[in-house]
Amino acid sequence: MIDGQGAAQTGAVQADAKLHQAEGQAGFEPRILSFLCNWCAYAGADLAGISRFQYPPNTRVIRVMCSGRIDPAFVPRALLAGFDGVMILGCHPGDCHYLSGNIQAERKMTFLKKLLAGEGIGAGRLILDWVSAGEGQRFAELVRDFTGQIRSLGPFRVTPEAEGTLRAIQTALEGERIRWMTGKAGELLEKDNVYGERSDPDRVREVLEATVRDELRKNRILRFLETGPLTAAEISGKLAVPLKETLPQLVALVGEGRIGFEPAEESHQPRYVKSG
Amino acid sequence: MIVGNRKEFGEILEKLGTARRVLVLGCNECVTVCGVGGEREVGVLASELRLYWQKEGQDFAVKEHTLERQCDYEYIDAIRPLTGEYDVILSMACGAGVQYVAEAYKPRLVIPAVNTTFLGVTLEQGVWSERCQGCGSCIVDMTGGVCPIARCAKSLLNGPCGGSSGGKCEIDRDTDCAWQLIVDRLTESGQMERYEEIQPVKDWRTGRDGGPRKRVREDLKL
Amino acid sequence: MRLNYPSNVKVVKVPCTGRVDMLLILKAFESGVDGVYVAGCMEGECHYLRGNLRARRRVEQVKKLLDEVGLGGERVEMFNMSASQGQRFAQFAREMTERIRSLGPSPAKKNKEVLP
Amino acid sequence: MATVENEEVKGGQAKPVGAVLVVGGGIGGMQASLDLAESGFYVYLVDNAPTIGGVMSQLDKTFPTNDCAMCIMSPKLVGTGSHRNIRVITHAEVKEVAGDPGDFEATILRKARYIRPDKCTGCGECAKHCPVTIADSYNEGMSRRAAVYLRYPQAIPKVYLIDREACIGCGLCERVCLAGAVDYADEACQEKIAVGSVILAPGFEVFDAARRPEFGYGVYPNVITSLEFERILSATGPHRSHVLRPSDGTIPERIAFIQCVGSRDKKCGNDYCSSVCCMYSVKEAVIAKEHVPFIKPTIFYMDMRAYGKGFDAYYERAKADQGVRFVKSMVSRVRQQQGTGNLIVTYLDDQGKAAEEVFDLVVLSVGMTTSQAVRDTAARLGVRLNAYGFCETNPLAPLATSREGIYVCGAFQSPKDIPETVAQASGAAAAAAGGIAAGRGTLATKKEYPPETEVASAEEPRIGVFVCHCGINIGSVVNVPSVKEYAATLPNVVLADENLYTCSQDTQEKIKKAIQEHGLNRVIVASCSPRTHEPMFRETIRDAGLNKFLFEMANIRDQCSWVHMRQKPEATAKAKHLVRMAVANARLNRSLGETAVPVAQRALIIGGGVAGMTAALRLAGQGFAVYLVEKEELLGGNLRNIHRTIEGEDVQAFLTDLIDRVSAEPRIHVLTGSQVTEFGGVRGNFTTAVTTAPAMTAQKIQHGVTVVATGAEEERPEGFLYGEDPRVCTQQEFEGRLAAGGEEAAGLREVVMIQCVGSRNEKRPSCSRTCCATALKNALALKRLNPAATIRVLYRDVRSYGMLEPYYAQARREGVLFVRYEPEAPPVVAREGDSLTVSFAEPILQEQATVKPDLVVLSSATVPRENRELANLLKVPRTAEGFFLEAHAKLRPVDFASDGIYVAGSAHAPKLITESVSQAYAAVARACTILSKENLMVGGVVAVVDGERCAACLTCVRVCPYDVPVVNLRGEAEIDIVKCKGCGTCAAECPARAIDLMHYRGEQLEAKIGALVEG
Repeated sequence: MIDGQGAAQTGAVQADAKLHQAEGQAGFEPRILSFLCNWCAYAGADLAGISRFQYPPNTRVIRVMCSGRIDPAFVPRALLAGFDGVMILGCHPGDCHYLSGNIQAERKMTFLKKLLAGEGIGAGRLILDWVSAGEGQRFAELVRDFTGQIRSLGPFRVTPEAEGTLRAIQTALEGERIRWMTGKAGELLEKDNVYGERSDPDRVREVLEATVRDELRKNRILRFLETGPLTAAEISGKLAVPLKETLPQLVALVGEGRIGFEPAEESHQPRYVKSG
Repeated sequence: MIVGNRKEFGEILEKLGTARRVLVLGCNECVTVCGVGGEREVGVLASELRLYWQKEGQDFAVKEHTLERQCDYEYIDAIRPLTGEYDVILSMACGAGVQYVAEAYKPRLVIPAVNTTFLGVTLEQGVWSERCQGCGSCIVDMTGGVCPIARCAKSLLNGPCGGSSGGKCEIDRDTDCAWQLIVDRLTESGQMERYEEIQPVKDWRTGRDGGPRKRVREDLKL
Repeated sequence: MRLNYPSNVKVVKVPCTGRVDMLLILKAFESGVDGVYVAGCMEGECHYLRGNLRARRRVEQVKKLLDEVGLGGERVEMFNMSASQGQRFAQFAREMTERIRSLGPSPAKKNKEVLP
Repeated sequence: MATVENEEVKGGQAKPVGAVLVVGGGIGGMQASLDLAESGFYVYLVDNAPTIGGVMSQLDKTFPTNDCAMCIMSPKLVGTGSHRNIRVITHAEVKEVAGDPGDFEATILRKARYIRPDKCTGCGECAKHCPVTIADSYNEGMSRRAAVYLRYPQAIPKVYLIDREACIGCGLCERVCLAGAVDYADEACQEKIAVGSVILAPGFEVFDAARRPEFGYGVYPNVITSLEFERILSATGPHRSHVLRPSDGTIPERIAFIQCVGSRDKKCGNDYCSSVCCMYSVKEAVIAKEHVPFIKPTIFYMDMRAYGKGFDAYYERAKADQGVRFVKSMVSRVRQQQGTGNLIVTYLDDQGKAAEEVFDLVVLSVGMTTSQAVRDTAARLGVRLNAYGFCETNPLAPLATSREGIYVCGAFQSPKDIPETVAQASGAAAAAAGGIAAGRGTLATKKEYPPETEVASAEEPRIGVFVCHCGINIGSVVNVPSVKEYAATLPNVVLADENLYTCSQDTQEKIKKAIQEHGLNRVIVASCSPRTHEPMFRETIRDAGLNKFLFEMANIRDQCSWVHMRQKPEATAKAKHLVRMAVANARLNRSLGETAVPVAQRALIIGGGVAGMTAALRLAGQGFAVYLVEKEELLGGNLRNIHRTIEGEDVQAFLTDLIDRVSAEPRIHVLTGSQVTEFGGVRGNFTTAVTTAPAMTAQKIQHGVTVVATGAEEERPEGFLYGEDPRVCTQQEFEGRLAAGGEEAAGLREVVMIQCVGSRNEKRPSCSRTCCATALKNALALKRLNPAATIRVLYRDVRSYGMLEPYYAQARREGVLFVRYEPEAPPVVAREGDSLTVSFAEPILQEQATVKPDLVVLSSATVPRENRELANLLKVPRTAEGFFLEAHAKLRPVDFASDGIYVAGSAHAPKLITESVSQAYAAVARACTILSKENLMVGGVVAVVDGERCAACLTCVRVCPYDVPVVNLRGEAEIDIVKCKGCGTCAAECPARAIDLMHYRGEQLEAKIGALVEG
């Protein structure tokens, strides 16, 4: 659910990115999507231009009013659309035009990076950094470095597995519960909770991570089961998560009525199927 | 009571031919009790007909009605206004009822939907068994209360035939040999001497062999 | 449990499947439904002792009648389930819907009683 | 002599408070509450848990009938939750009970729930959104739930709560709750309530299996407790009844059950037997095998204690037909196999050698214990506990605690199964009511209604339809406004409206107003399930003067929006169909009258033994006249043959006192030497003819209830030289001889007792239940009189259940020898010259042994007294062994299927005195639900006969499961509306279609079906 502007713009650059997919490894030119905040990073990029600082042509820019606007779900969407990396640049901490948008962005992206790393996509394809309106030079350097980094990582191949994982991440991030938590976590860490007490920050982080991880794994399991019934061991293998962490997800999905068991009389290894 | 069987649906359809305005007529006496021609069975048959003709895409009119009795003229006469609207009357009564309705509504076609089978009793819910053939001269006092005419396949009057074995009839292994029953009952009641008495040759004139029967009771006549 | 099952299943509540009359099932077909199933307590667990057993016999009889008139006895079925078996209910609903779908619409829908 | 019966409040003071506090809302607490509320008392039911239902709500099936636990319990849940004279206070504890019997003041602490019960609709949106997940205790930690939760889907009250420990305070639940039920400012609050009596029914918790480290619970994932396995088997369990083991989610083939974990265990301090584990293990093994035929269950046990009614048959079936393997051996330890997660079980085989066997799953049959919280409550209330933490009671007054006015029932009294808990709960209700009988009806209220508006069936229907959004539960799937508009177009609908929550209080007012303003004479609510909400809406329209049968519901949530979430247009179309069906039906709904039938407020009790006399005294104590009919010349029954209880109470003194009190009670009419010769009528109004010897004078008695307490007796044994040699006697005879004096005992050098004589065989498959205890009692008595005597007890299983187990341990300590025999090789009693010999297989030496005892004592079976004729007169059923058969083995242990007739004592099955007393009280409580009413309301959903059309074919007479229809003198079937339960089977089969079921008339059902396919 990318709304309004963001959606239209990612859509527009998508076609461009698709083209290069055909190019293959040989003459690999990374395709990078950048989100720049209006007040600092975008101004910094303009300054790089005014100052004629040179940087590689691999990035396409979408201007947003604040880095806080970046929905974590944009990132898997961009990767699915064919980009090799995503760069988010905002104001330096303390300089945010909207007070704390950049801090919120940092929290969200740290969390997202953890997620991408944990699910086998890798955190290296996403960067969040700060560029002030006066740092044209720094902007050019960041683009250069990140392009190099992506070049060394190689093209991002949307294999069926990667696609499954990214779609699962995207679905998870778009769920109301997680959107609320990703949005609310910062407030919970800084302010009193609904009971007028301060929540334990570790616990809040833990809940947030567990919520997203569970949601994500459940979505991935549902995707696996679209192609046919699987045993718990097979699902665990596909998830690359130990069986004892996989089983609770299966229990939850069975409880929600989203998966069930394949009717079989004699098998010791029950196979799970998606519910109709 | 009189016990019957519903005819096969196919046979009923065949008998109906091209008739599509049908009055299904039940009887609230014996055939209701033996679950073959009461209001419920009328409903079932009518429903079957409707479903069939609906399926065949044909036009039809099926009316359900159940009389108190189809063997009394007054009851039959009460539906005279109804009958005019239908091509046939499909009677679910016993043979007597079917005929009496046919007599009353000459020349309208009256079709039986039931095969009348026997005079019998309810053994248990849903199970009936023959007990009487209406021979016109009853001797069950001599035979331990078991009628050898109705219950012996051969209607033997003086003991079993050679086919009785293990208390069962040679015609059908599930049927008790009537004479076994008779002997058992006479033994139980200490009346075995009756078994020794030879029954004379049966005078079948009181039964069907004497032609159609009629009974008149002068004192009751108007 | 919010289990999903097809929306073409509509329920008529009765105190006990023992109340389900053969005529009711036939009437349902007359009014144009494509299939009927009777869902009762597990055998031996009837709240009214044995209503579900009676209902099963009647369903068997209706199957015969439907075969006779050419609608097919498979259009009617008896299922047993307990109050905690929501999953089973949904499963039967799906199974029955699938069965009826493969049988196609009831042929008895073609016509209504029209003669005056 | 123990007369611990303290029900009667000493006279002369002000009226006692007509309310009772019941602590614990499990099956026992619910039963006690319902019985009390139905007999004119107000009940406060306090439960620690956020919902009532107790442990039974977690069970899958129940033995020995394999009934679904939730199915049979949910009517009680709903009944308790909706009873106007029961106030359910959940998530609360009793802090203090001050004052005296008849006039207590209890302090209740209600913990914060953070969800307002008056606003929560139970829709579950909060839990769906809550980001927190934690282990779900309902599934014994095998699944996870949100921090805001409902303990189980059928919970009563259906009100969510926030687990404050788990909640992080993010506020999402408040945001998604459209009912505005979330209240983070909620606080714990104390409340003081006035009650006359208190019943403690707090139940048990299972033994912590980690205290037996040798079994590896908590260390090896595939070692689980029986309650966890119960959840695995359940349809609402973690795997939706698929049997999967925890380590890898595969289906275990070899399952071992280890018995007596935390029971019969001195090391843990639990010397008692938990009474239920043998049976639930057999049940779990059988059910697991039903689920997965290749499962091979093995039960490792010490003694198979299948002592209850029908239990042995269940056990034998499991053994012989259902492939459950039984190994008599205690397991010494469990280890995990490297790599596979399988478990190696070490035990002693039948040769006495250590054996090892590999299993895929091990289930520990954990026993019952009292939780710390309950111990604390008992301490606060000043109620003494016994050495094992169960409530201290006297065997002759098992329902009274150490504090006057406070009663006990269920597993807190001692470990017990469901039917015994239910019986004891009813018993506790009778005890609690006994002391405050004068307060009956002072606090319990009857609702007053405005007069009903006449709605003639010919009157044009004016229907109001209220379509509910149920927050977003319906509205987010079904297009509610379009359903409403559609409803308005249907015939006879004069008003269609929509509500956010139709069940809210203000909407009820709105509906009432609409009835007046629009002259509605039918009301339809299209919302959730009539199973939960119909009673409330019926109440609403009744308040507005409409007959409750003029209400109709369309279930567009549970059976539409919730199950077609992904097919919104189809769901909307279906909702319209459902509303159309409801309208078609409502047009034909008629006002149905309920008739008041006066109750003869007197009881007839048949049998003057301990059960009959106890029941008579308790009923009289509650102010009802009682006719006590005894066949013999003397009261007392089998109690006359018993001298001491195993605990040492003087039974004869108890009996004398009982007889004295019965004779002195003016409300009890004792008819000895009398028999019932005719019986007729229905609950509330029976007429019985009693004939009294020697003159054989006959009298007719009008009474409202009947209690059958005809008892049982020791069977005269066959074989074993009984009756041929004076040195062979029965246990009861031996008891008599011991009681007569010690001289004989002093001379007894060696005694052999033979158990199961005439029980557990083909002729009588049941266990006689009490003989093991009697043998232990007599063996211990003999040891007291003559410590040198050698006593051998030849047994099959020692069934010293519950608190009898310590006596078994004591007997072994005192040197009583227990030798097990197999039914295939029973002991042989013979004469060799002058001496008596007993030869038997000696299992340890593995050879035939012969002893020459001075006395052989036979533990002969307990058989019912002659009762066939009585059963025929009363038209009540008996088991194959001649004991009376109750209405339901689990939940109606003292009721017969025919209302108003109850069974108590050994007439039901063999029983100890203490159990007969409990059951007699139970019968009293059940009887009072009828006797306390001046009138019974009958009618409503019942079958009616159109005599004109009736062919008197007898079909209805034969198919009615309750034998209600009769063909009357006019030759027409007649159905007594007092007896009819409204199943409709007769209506569906009447060949003349002369019978119809009111409110579900053929015409109505046909109209519904017709509406289904129109348009």
